Amino acid sequence: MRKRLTELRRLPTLPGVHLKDEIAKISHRLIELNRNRQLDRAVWDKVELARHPKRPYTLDYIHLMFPGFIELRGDRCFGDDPAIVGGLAAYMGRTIMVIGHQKGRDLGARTRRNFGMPRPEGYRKAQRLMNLADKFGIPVFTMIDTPGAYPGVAAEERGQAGAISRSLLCMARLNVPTVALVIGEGGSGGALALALADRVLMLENSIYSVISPESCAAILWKDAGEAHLAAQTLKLTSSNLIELGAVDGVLPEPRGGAHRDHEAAAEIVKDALEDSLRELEAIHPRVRRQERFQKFRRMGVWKENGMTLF
Amino acid sequence: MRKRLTELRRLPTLPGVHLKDEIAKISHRLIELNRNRQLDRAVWDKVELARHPKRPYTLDYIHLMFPGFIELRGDRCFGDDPAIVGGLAAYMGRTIMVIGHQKGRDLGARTRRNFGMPRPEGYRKAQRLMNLADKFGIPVFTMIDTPGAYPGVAAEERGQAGAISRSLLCMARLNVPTVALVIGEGGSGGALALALADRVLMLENSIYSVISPESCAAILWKDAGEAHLAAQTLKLTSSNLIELGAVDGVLPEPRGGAHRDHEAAAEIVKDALEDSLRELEAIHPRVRRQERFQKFRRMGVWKENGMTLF
Amino acid sequence: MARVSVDISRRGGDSTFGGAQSCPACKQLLSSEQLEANLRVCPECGNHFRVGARERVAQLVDSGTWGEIAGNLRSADPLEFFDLRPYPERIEEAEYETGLAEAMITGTCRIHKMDVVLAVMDFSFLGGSMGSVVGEKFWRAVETAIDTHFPLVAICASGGARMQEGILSLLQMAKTTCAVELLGGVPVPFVTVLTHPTTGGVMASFATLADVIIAEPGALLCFSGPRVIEQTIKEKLPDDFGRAESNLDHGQVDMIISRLELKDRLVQILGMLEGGVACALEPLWEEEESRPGRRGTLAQALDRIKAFANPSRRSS
Amino acid sequence: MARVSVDISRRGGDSTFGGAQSCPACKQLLSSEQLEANLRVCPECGNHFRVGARERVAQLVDSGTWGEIAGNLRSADPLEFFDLRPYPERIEEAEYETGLAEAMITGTCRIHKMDVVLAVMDFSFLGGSMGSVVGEKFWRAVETAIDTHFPLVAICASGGARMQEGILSLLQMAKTTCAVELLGGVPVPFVTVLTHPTTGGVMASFATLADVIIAEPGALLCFSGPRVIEQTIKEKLPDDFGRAESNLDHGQVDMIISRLELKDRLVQILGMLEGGVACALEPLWEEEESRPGRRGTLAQALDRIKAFANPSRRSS
Ligand SMILES: [Zn+2]
Ligand SMILES: [Zn+2]
Repeated sequence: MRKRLTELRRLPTLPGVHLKDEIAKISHRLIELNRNRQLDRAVWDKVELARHPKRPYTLDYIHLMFPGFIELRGDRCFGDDPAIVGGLAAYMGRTIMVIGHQKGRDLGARTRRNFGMPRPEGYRKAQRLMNLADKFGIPVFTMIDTPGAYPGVAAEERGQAGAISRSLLCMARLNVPTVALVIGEGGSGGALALALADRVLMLENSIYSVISPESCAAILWKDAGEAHLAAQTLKLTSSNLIELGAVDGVLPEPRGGAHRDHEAAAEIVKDALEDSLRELEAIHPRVRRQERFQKFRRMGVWKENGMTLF
Repeated sequence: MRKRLTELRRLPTLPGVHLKDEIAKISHRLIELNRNRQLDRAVWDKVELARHPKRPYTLDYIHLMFPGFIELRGDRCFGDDPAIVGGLAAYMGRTIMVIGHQKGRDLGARTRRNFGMPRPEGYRKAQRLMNLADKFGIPVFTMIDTPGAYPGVAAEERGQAGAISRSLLCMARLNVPTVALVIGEGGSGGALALALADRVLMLENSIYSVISPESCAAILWKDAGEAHLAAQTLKLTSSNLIELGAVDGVLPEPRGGAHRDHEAAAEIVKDALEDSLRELEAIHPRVRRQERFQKFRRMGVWKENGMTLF
Repeated sequence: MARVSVDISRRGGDSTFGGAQSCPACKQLLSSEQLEANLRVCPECGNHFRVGARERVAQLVDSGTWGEIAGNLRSADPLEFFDLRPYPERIEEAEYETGLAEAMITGTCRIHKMDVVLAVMDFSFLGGSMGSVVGEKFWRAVETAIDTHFPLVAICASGGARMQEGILSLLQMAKTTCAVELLGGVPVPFVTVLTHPTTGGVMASFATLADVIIAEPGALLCFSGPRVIEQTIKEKLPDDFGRAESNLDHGQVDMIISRLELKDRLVQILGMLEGGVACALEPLWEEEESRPGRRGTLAQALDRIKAFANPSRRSS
Repeated sequence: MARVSVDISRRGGDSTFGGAQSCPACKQLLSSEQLEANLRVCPECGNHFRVGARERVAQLVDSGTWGEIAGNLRSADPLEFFDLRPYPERIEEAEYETGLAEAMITGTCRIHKMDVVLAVMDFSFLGGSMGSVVGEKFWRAVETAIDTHFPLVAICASGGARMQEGILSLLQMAKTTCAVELLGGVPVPFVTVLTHPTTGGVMASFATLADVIIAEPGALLCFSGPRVIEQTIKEKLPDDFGRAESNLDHGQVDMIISRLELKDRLVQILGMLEGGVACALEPLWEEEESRPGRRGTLAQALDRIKAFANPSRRSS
């Protein structure tokens, strides 16, 4: 049937022949056949867990993981973006630079923090803090939890694209060890901007995707209602992503999800961070940079001379 | 008489004794005695020459000195400030990065370029271009011609102070040779931001000052009308400044001033730039940086253990 | 991210079909030959129509000097992505319709006799979306530039990341950024030309990381497309939102250059940056550590700089 | 530049006289002893009065640990500056009234047992204006920090450059900036505390070049003072113009810290930055080039970090 559809599509459009309805009908049947409702639900559960309003946020982890935290604010250009928080944290007897998206817990905080959707100032603050960390040999730990960079006119005018690309470049450039952890929603370039790290980890029930399932469904299925199917198709769960080689590790969550036990979740993250840093600090900075480049170089799957390469 | 004044001032203020008038009277006589009307006029002529509306501006020199110029714009954050122009110039068979204040010739250009008073974007553009030059080993040549950084609320909010300080830091940091030339009005921190260079030169009829004579008179003499006297007192002419060791060289201008013959002025600047760069490029970058630091370290005059040190 | 749906109809529509068409800006009727001869710039009003990647190469490159890099790369289907249609079918169709193997072609070439590594994107191939192949092709172009010390020019046109490759398409932003960082370490000059439209993941990675960023007139250049923003703020955006001219005013690009001048200007800019590199590689002091460079190119670079026929000059 | 005329009367007026005074913010009548005991912060409303340099040192420094640096520097009169009064007379008067030799005092000290190089400005000495002596004292403080690897803290309060030294005062901005660059090359942590008011040349040089920038509540922090701007735009500025809180919103400072917490916080921040330095100086790999550092301070730094008694925690 899939072949039939392809053939139909290839037919030259003749006057009077209306294939569109036919194509739509077959497409629809294919979607139905393709759908795995059980998997659908399982994946959507993860999406909802990743967005769960009681899930621990960046500041919760900071609060639980570090005996001391000094927030540093501002991009020194235009503003301070509360959608990204960062600062120096006391960690295992030393200092670490922690930076992460912050969604805000109650309505006031959510509004103030723009639901964790950063503007260019947020990414510029992140760059400033990362460069400060680099100067003093302080490792960088980022937490990712955003629906995406804020789509607004003023944010665009102040260079949202360049703020993200330079955040990526800044992370590529760092000499200190870097660990990124997706703690909730890893949405699009706005998430990736903080995730070009030596180790990229995900919490079990977090998601990480090139586009939100809703937008993907609206664009590709022309139907935002197909978000469940899009979520399944996008392969955005932690188990999908580790399989694709897109992340370096997945951290288990407390039974039922991180929102059920913030302390236990923070303990898991703390242990993982310790392990990652111990590994990374044993490597010479120059080698570590090279390995970082090589890791991201390997991202992607393509065919070359007929062979599929990973 | 000066002593008498000092003594009067030292007297404790007694009820019923009104010394203020007395002090003011003596002060006034002292000012009159101190005033050298001939010098006054000579200095003020320089101030007017430095601000002469037909004086060549940065873009005029660029036009006349370089067979090719590619303007580069924008700070990649907020805007492009036309009060500072910059770009790659073809120069003596190689490339040079030229950056300068631009006042604008006619009324439209003056308004657009804010009379050569930069906002933070201008200084951030300058930093971007200097870093680009540093990356490619391109020498930096700056031309200074501004009444000062723009005093506006929005400019302050976007970090005018930090934009200037980071422009200074950027120039301190460069590995490439740097030459700065005051071509007209070198006004305050807004001028200095582009003048932390290996060689700081002045055109004969340019001025370079910590504050405009008008503002200085208003603050210290409580009378903006004393601008002529303030100008003389501030020692802001090229001959004053070379004597004070504040600049490395003074370039003669065509007879009557640079505005009488733009071509001849440009020729003089070109030769001076060539000489400076030839000298500077013979020095190892690390040594050049150290010499730059040492030069600015020596700026200032103070007394130590009773001896006056320069 | 993947903004394949960016509305491009206003700017010129599909320009690859034969026959006459009317300029969407000035309504002038233009023949295909006329348009092609004028580099797909409307002779009446200067409106820039879209250009396919092959045609762009023909416009820019000295004849007979194009040597394709990584032309044998093809998209795989790592996610077995199926929406209304399977991803491989979309690829096949795009190949069929554009005659291209992917949304970017890369190669070495000469532009006005100057050696350059060139990467050109094509919006008509799945909206110029960046998937694994685009990322890998860009990486190999960078590798070639590092090996040869030829400067790198990327002509961008993209709706964003290729959703059908899921997270792997997002990660091409990280991959191309790492490539730019490696290139900058040499350093080799890197210039991008942002054409209509360049949005999403390409705009938020290598497109905005160049030493010099050039925009074509009227090009839509943004991260989030107008539709996404309109849905967010529930308002119609002004026509000039995100256009090249607005980007210039907001400090995001270095200059806007008409396509009719692009070839000459590109060589001037590259020559200028090269002039710096070349001179910096001929130190007057003794080197302490050996430095990979290419001595002897100074004269070549200087010749280029001297050869400026039409120096750009602006008066106040 | 020289913004000696900045209006400071609103913020607290002269706080060095004895006797009672009323808080300009809440009108509460406060005795001098009361104020001093509370670090010159109004116990009623938290208004921060100005503090002289010596008193600030007493507030911050562990008793008996202050060792002044360059205390024998005095201003010369290179321009033979004479306005309504000769510059040397103004200096003499300032010395007489403040008991200070200049607008900045510098020294080594311990703060909560942590070795620190401290530079403190005093607004009551010719408006905290920066002339040759302030610049040279700052330079020597940096030199000491580089030699000892003690972190540098500068408490700023300044109306700008010292006009009476003409261009030489302007050039102190360049000089102090060069010092900061040298310090950053080591690197040694550098923290500034911006107090009311910090404007002009100090604000546009070392004050805003620190690794961490702290502001005191309500402090006026700007380049151009309100009067200058009012004259330009011919409008009265809002009361919060240029205040610490506005600077925080606009991304120009890292944090606002009450003077009552300053000592504790300073040590936390310096400890954090030191922790990075100390750890980075204990490499797990073999060093290729020798690096000037101070091994063995790791344990010391770690102790400090562990010793955080009152970690700063914020919730959502
Ligand atoms: Zn037209
Ligand atoms: Zn009070």
